[in-house]
Amino acid sequence: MIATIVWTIVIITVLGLVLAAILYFIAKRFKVEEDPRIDEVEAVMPGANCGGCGFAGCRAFAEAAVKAPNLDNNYCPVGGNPVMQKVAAILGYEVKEKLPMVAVVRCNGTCENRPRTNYYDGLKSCKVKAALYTGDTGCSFGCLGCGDCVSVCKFDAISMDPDTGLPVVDETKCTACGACVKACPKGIIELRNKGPRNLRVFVSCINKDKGAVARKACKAACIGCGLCVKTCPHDAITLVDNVAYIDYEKCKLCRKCVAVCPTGAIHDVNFPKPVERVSKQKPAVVKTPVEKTVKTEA
Amino acid sequence: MSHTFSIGGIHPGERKISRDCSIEAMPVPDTVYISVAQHIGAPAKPIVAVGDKVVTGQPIAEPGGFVSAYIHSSVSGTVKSIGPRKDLAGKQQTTIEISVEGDEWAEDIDRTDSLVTVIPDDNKAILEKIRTCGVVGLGGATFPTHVKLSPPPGKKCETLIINGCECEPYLTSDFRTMMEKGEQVVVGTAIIKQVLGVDKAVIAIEDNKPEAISHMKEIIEKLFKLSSKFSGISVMPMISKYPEGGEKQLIDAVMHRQVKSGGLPIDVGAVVQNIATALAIYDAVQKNKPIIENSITVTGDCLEKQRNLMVRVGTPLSYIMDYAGGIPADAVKIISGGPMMGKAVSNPDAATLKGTSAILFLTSPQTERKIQSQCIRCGRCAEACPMGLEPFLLNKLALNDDDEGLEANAAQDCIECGCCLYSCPANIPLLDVIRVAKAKILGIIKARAKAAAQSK
Amino acid sequence: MTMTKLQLITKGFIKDNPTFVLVLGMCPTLATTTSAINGMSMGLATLFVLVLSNMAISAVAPYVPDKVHIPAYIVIIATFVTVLQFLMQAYTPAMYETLGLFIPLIVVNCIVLGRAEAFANKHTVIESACDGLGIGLGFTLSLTLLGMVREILGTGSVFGWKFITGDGILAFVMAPGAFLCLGYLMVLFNKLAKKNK
Amino acid sequence: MNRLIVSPSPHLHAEVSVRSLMLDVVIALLPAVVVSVIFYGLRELSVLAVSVISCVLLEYLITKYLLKKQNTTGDLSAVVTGILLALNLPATTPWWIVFIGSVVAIGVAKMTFGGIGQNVFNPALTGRVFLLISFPKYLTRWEIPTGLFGKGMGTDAVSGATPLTAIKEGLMQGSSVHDIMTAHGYSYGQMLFSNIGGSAGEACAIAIIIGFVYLLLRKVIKPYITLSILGTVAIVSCLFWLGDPSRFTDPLFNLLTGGLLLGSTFMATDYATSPMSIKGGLIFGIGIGFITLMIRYFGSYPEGVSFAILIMNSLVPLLNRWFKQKKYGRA
Amino acid sequence: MNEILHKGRIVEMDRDFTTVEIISASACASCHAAGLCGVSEYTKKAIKVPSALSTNHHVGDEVDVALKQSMGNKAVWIAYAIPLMILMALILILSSLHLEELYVGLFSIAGVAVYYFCIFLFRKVLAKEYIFYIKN
Amino acid sequence: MVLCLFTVCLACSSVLAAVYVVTKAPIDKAAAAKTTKAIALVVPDFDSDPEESAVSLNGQEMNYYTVRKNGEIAGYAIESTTSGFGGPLTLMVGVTPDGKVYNTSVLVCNETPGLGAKCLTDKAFINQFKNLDPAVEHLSVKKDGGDVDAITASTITSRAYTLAISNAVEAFKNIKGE
Amino acid sequence: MEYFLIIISAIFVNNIVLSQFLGICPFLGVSNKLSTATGMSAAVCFVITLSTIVTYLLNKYLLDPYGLTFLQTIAFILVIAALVQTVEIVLKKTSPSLYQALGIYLPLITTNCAVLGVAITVVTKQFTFGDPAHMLNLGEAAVYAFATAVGYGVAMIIFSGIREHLALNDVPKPFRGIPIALVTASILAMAFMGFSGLV
Ligand SMILES: Cc1cc2nc3c(=O)[nH]c(=O)nc-3n(C[C@H](O)[C@H](O)[C@H](O)COP(=O)(O)O)c2cc1C
Ligand SMILES: Cc1cc2nc3c(=O)[nH]c(=O)nc-3n(C[C@H](O)[C@H](O)[C@H](O)COP(=O)(O)O)c2cc1C
Ligand SMILES: Cc1cc2nc3c(=O)[nH]c(=O)nc-3n(C[C@H](O)[C@H](O)[C@H](O)COP(=O)(O)O)c2cc1C
Ligand SMILES: Cc1cc2nc3c(=O)[nH]c(=O)nc-3n(C[C@H](O)[C@H](O)[C@H](O)CO)c2cc1C
Ligand code: SF4
Ligand code: SF4
Ligand code: SF4
Ligand code: SF4
Ligand code: FES
Repeated sequence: MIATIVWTIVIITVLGLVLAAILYFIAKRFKVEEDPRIDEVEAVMPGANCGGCGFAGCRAFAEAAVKAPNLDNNYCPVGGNPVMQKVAAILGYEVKEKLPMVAVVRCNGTCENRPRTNYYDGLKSCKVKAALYTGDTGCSFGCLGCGDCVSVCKFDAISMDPDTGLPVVDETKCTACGACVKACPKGIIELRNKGPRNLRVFVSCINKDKGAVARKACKAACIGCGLCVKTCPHDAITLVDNVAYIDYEKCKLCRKCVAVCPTGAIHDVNFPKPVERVSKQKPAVVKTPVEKTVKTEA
Repeated sequence: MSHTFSIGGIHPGERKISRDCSIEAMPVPDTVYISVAQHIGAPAKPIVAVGDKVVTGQPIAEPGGFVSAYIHSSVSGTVKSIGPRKDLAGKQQTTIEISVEGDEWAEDIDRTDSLVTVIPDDNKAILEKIRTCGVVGLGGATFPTHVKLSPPPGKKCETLIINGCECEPYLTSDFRTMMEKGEQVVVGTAIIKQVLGVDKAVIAIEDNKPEAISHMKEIIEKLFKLSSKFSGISVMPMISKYPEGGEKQLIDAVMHRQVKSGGLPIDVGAVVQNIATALAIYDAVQKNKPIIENSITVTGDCLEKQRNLMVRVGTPLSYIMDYAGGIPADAVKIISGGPMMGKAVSNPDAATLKGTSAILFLTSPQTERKIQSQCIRCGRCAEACPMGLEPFLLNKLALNDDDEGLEANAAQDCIECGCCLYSCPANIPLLDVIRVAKAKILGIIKARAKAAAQSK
Repeated sequence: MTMTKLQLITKGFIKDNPTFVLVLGMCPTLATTTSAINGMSMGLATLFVLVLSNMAISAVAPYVPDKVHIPAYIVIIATFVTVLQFLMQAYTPAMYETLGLFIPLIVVNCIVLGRAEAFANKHTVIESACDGLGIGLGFTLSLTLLGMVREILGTGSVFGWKFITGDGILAFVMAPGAFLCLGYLMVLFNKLAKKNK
Repeated sequence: MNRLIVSPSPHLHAEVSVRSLMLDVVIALLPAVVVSVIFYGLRELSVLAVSVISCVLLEYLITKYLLKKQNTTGDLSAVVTGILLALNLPATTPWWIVFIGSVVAIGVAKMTFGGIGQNVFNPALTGRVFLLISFPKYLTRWEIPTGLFGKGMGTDAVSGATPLTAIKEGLMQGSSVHDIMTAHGYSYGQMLFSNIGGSAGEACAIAIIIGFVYLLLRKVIKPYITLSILGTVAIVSCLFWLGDPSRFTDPLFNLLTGGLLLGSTFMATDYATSPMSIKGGLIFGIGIGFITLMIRYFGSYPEGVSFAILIMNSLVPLLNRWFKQKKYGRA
Repeated sequence: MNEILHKGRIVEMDRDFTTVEIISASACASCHAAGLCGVSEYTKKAIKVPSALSTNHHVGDEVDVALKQSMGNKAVWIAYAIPLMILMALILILSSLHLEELYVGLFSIAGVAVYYFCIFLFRKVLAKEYIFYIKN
Repeated sequence: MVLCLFTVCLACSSVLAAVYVVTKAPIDKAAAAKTTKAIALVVPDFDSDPEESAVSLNGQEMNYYTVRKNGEIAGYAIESTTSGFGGPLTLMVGVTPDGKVYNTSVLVCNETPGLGAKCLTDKAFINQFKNLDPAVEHLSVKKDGGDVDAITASTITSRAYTLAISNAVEAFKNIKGE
Repeated sequence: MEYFLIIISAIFVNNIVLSQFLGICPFLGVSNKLSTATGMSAAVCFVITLSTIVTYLLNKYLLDPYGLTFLQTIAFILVIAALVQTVEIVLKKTSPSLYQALGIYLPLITTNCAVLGVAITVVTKQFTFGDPAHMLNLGEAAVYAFATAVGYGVAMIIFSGIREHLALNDVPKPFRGIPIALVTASILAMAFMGFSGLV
């Protein structure tokens, strides 16, 4: 009995020490120097791993943020400023406030505005369709309606409106990750400033055709008439290749351009009252298909 | 003894219903619209200005690069505009619009029907003729012929294959060309043979065109008696199977060699030219006539009268359709080209190009895609693929964005023949997906090659 | 983000359930759940080792240099496992026989060493005990659940109480049934867990 | 001009559809179904009915309520599964066991993997093997064929052994193959045209061969897999048999008994669970043939086709990976 | 194609070598339970890649370090398969000689040790062969 | 560091040794109880420790235990192995000094669950062998002309079971003969 | 013949994963790519065989003579841990490039209960081929360990093939990953039951 006890102790101790010696070498070889802040940062990240920040995932972002000298180039579009504040607090950096962004669809070629010229019968994919031809309407710039943007959105923020055949962005869900922007073969979706109290004005068309051609293809097309450019008191609008573009940094939301646009190509969203239209003609916009209006928390 | 290629292939039916209609010249329209992007490679650069008077056969655009081609006016008249116009897919292409006034031809063109069998000896001059006459491959790819006929140094052509397979259902313009202009085709063949310096030329014709086979055999025999320049040309009957006329498949069938992935036919000592291209070469070299017209099959089961028409380049499709009696009431799809590889027309106002070979009308039951279900892994697509690929796998890899897998499984080798999509019982749009994936992979390969070249 | 002791104990039930969520310790989970009672015994055995080793490790952790903590922990854990073996052999020999190989294998159960490394290492004895209790209870619960399902389907009884005459679906007490039940339970569990959230 | 359809090429499509293929399989199975009903009577009919109806119903319910996908029952693949499952069970199987088999076949082996074409294992066989393991009492009781108007649904059916079971049992007692065969009075003619005990589908070899020829003519299946299975069984059993004819059964016996013909014609050729390339198919077949014989000769189960097919099913992804058809221009 | 990829980040670059830190080389580290299971050693390993093969990258870039699959297979072969065969062969041969089991066992293990020593002697050759390179 | 590990090892091994010492007695008792329990199941009441010995039958060694009550031999528990459907089937067969089978229990069974494995649970089958007099009843299954009702669809197992018992009875005769 | 039976039994009839339930965690964790699965299998084979031999000797020449078999658990785990680490060090010292190429597999093996499971089985299990009370000798122990590990490799490789295939299919969302792997393992286990009785 005593022998058993002694042997027990001897064997275990010797084995333990041999093992320890070996493990000691190992441990010396790879010391894991992990910055504990990486875990902390990762913990405050949204965890969507969407890649919207340009890194492989939230952890990769956290590592990059910890390593970087400041946070200028690291911004999580999904978490937005609140998350970045937290990250900054952990790391002791300043964050530049970024204006919240949202995806907008710059096409107003609803079924009514844009008469169909043919039917597409291939794989329901904008990419495939775009590679084949310009689409089933006369407009060769507009939305193809197969919803590539819808399927890439990880946040369920885009859906196809069956009435208009156009995608609709739910601005409460959109995190401005930009996945849809990349997915659209037509370059229709743009990330824009969300705007004060979610008020925005933008040109919902990218048709570069000459006015007459554009108009024939779509009632709501921007025809490049330049009225808005002349009207805008803040020099926010430029006209290139027959389309107007409103620079959101300069736009003061006066909506004068909306009033003069003869085709209703300029959209104003979330404004409480519609603007008085100057042109006699009924605007082509039947319903505002671009954004779901939401109650905003100031 | 008929020959055929060794991998895959399908029998989509022949439907050569316009085979007995001889080629008739179609009246010249009031206006033609000639695109400067009629060939593979850089678009041509217009050399005329708005308001210029032009005559038929006069060059109106010059090559925009090494792989590019001359373009000639197909009518006489005044240049009305030069600017963007929609092609048959609705894309804007720079187009020269010419309103037709009379039918005055450039003087040096020999417009007689006489057969010129004496072939000039100066190969350089011949190539120059081919170049200045804007000859491009008429078998589908419209690759500038003079480039193809100048193999890079070190590469030697051993066999010239003249592609008379016309393996697509419905198409008959090559067949009619062989029947009506067989002599010219053979002389064209002899010219290519001489330019390439090969001893052997094979005219490959599918055995569903027995008349053409015997007719061409007779002509070769006849011409062989005239001159030794016509020696070494033979006719090879091919088993009717789609895509027998595919360049790679044809080389496999005729020479039992396979072009390596990413390689060119010349790597295995082959040059393939279409029947109509051979005719165009004859016209260019012997008659000084550039490509200003081509034969187009106008067909479809729903069409009352089938036709093979000789049409000036740049004629609006709608004009041809009106001439042929308008669009049939039950036609839902108009295809430029054959039903397997042709392009569906979304803009009937688009004009013909040099390479336009057919206008085909299909009805809804013939063409409409059936509801797609899940892949049942029946293997029919893989069995049909003439490149030995696994379309079902490529489809899944593409949907999973697995670029490495796509490249490893040779998505870049797809020749877009459509055999897979045709065969799939689950109606999976295989080729739709693979085509996009192939483009992506080719882009990656190209970028990689470029990077490798840079780092050297 | 520190958790209360209660949270520590309950987190293993759903949120960090070692079987259905973390997918750890699969071997005993599959092998010993031929009946509810076997599953439960295995769970309790693991719980025993987990709690004691967690406590012991958190007690000695401050004095064990970093470099040798793995061997030290292995020794500690193996000791408790062997103690468990002695106790079971002495007082529940039948159950010891049934669970067989899987009792000594508790040593290599990822859960045990994992908790030692990830938790006990850095926490107090009490907290570590709670943590071990929580994870161990979670493990016990899911093993019992799995054992119950397999027993019901496989033999038509629960905890040995037979409620149908005749046989059950025998495959469920055999290897295929183990995998099958675990697979479907995992889906079901995660669905319910998500709904509860 | 707005009725024009535009789509990528090709613009023509072959006539076959999933439904037409499955319909062909059902037609090819009809001889075996008819023969089994003739031999085993109404009970077999009820097994078939329960199996087919529950397979189809389960697929419908699962696609509709659990997966919320497009309904796929119209493609008839569940009907094929149902028929094959039924043909693999004894006619005496109680209806609730058949139902459990369908649940495993459709619910577990097919729909869990995502439905038609996605499954790794043959659904009908998974169902059958599950039942064999779970209810050996019912699955090892074979009824002597009694004919269409023989005994009804009663309990007093005469139960007997299948030839393979008889052989296995006899060998265990130390008899020789020849003695067992003569004791039971088995003849090859009987095996070809029926009247031996076994699952309904193996009752009559001729009926299955007719189905095989039909499938070949309709180009639904390729002969490689089936023939390589049969060839392997023939050759390997021949070797064993020549070695010791008292312990090992002869090739013809092996070809005609058990579910070998049924399995190699209808189950090993299932698209989703067999290799794509010819070479892969040959190896697949050889594997099935070999494993089947090993189980028959040395294992404790008298019959091994089902297991052999399932085991080789699991290798299909690897076979597909390692044995691809030759690509053009790639040595 | 046929490569084993490791995600890594460049930590150092000089004219000859680019040092890449492999972030999740261990399958464990990317495992869902990594946080819980301390044994899985979330290791960072530095791998040196010839700089010539990694054009236009910068310190901090996330890159894929690739090892040719055939190389990976060969590595597995050299490190495990061959010693395993040696071990089995020795055990079987020696035990068929009816030696005392202790010696059979010790000799076999010694055989493996000798094998590893041989690898040690050839380490230069191996080092050349197992080149890692940076992808994209 | 070494010291620390040393301490841990020392502590642990001491704990182990201590627990070992404490539990040694109960463990040995439990192990002994296991055999005794198996024996007690198949023989009549006894008060002695079972005596283990072996007997050979047709060249095969068979283990058996002799138990006594008040010094008198109360019975023999004979381990008997035959081959069943799924492998060896080992029984403990209790035989009373007058040569009757007192009871049987299964030690090793690899039979198919639901079929042969019923020999562990099927009361009707097992009870046939309680207090069975081999002189009166014919020890083989009905199919082979004996008196034993086989388990449904498991003739092979039943045969093996029966054979094991009759082997034990034969062995008993040898024991007696010695 | 004995060896042959051991091999068939260990690979097919009593497959370590599909019927003995050992080493399931890495089996589920590392079997999603064929290349990793192959590497892992080779590593496991080597480690299982080597450590079985060592623990066998330890048991026979150290524990058994001194009546210490109750220390098996603790002694074996220590030896195995040390052994795995030794291999790692040896590899690292001898050929750093080799080591870099393999780094993935080693840490996984330490937590693999298959290694300890086989080591314990070998010294406790009685094999019933012929003689019911026969304990394995060293040669048989090595063959048994090797064959068991090959069985692990076979299961792993088959499985990785299936999982790579499943990754391309649309398995219903809740089943993706581990659950479908378990269902697959279930059917595979059923199929492997066909081998029962082979030895
Ligand atoms: C981008 C490109 C480059 C080519 N370069 C050559 C060349 O250098 N020499 C040559 O003989 N053919 C060349 N070809 C022609 C092809 O070999 C082939 O004849 C042509 O694509 C027509 O084939 P298809 O109608 O089967 O598509 C080239 C084709 C393409 C598309
Ligand atoms: C699938 C497929 C089918 C083809 N079928 C034909 C055909 O039937 N006849 C033909 O002349 N060219 C056919 N081609 C084009 C040939 O590959 C090749 O481009 C042509 O013969 C080269 O001659 P060219 O440069 O004179 O056009 C086909 C190409 C593909 C990809
Ligand atoms: C999967 C399977 C397992 C079996 N297991 C057993 C068994 O454990 N015991 C047995 O005696 N027979 C077993 N058998 C054999 C059959 O049940 C055989 O038909 C039976 O032993 C003889 O039938 P009978 O007992 O009704 O006369 C098995 C057969 C199969 C197919
Ligand atoms: C030739 C052929 C054989 C088939 N064999 C089977 C079979 O053995 N078992 C089965 O469940 N379904 C079978 N099916 C039906 C169907 O393909 C099967 O359910 C798929 O496995 C579902 O993915 C078969 C279908 C065809 C076309
Ligand atoms: S709508 Fe576009 S930008 Fe907004 S979350 Fe979705 S994908 Fe990202
Ligand atoms: S916005 Fe772009 S991606 Fe979205 S449906 Fe329209 S074309 Fe497609
Ligand atoms: S389209 Fe491409 S993938 Fe499809 S059959 Fe043709 S070559 Fe093969
Ligand atoms: S033909 Fe269609 S269903 Fe058949 S394997 Fe190919 S993709 Fe799948
Ligand atoms: S590997 Fe066996 S429990 Fe994890």
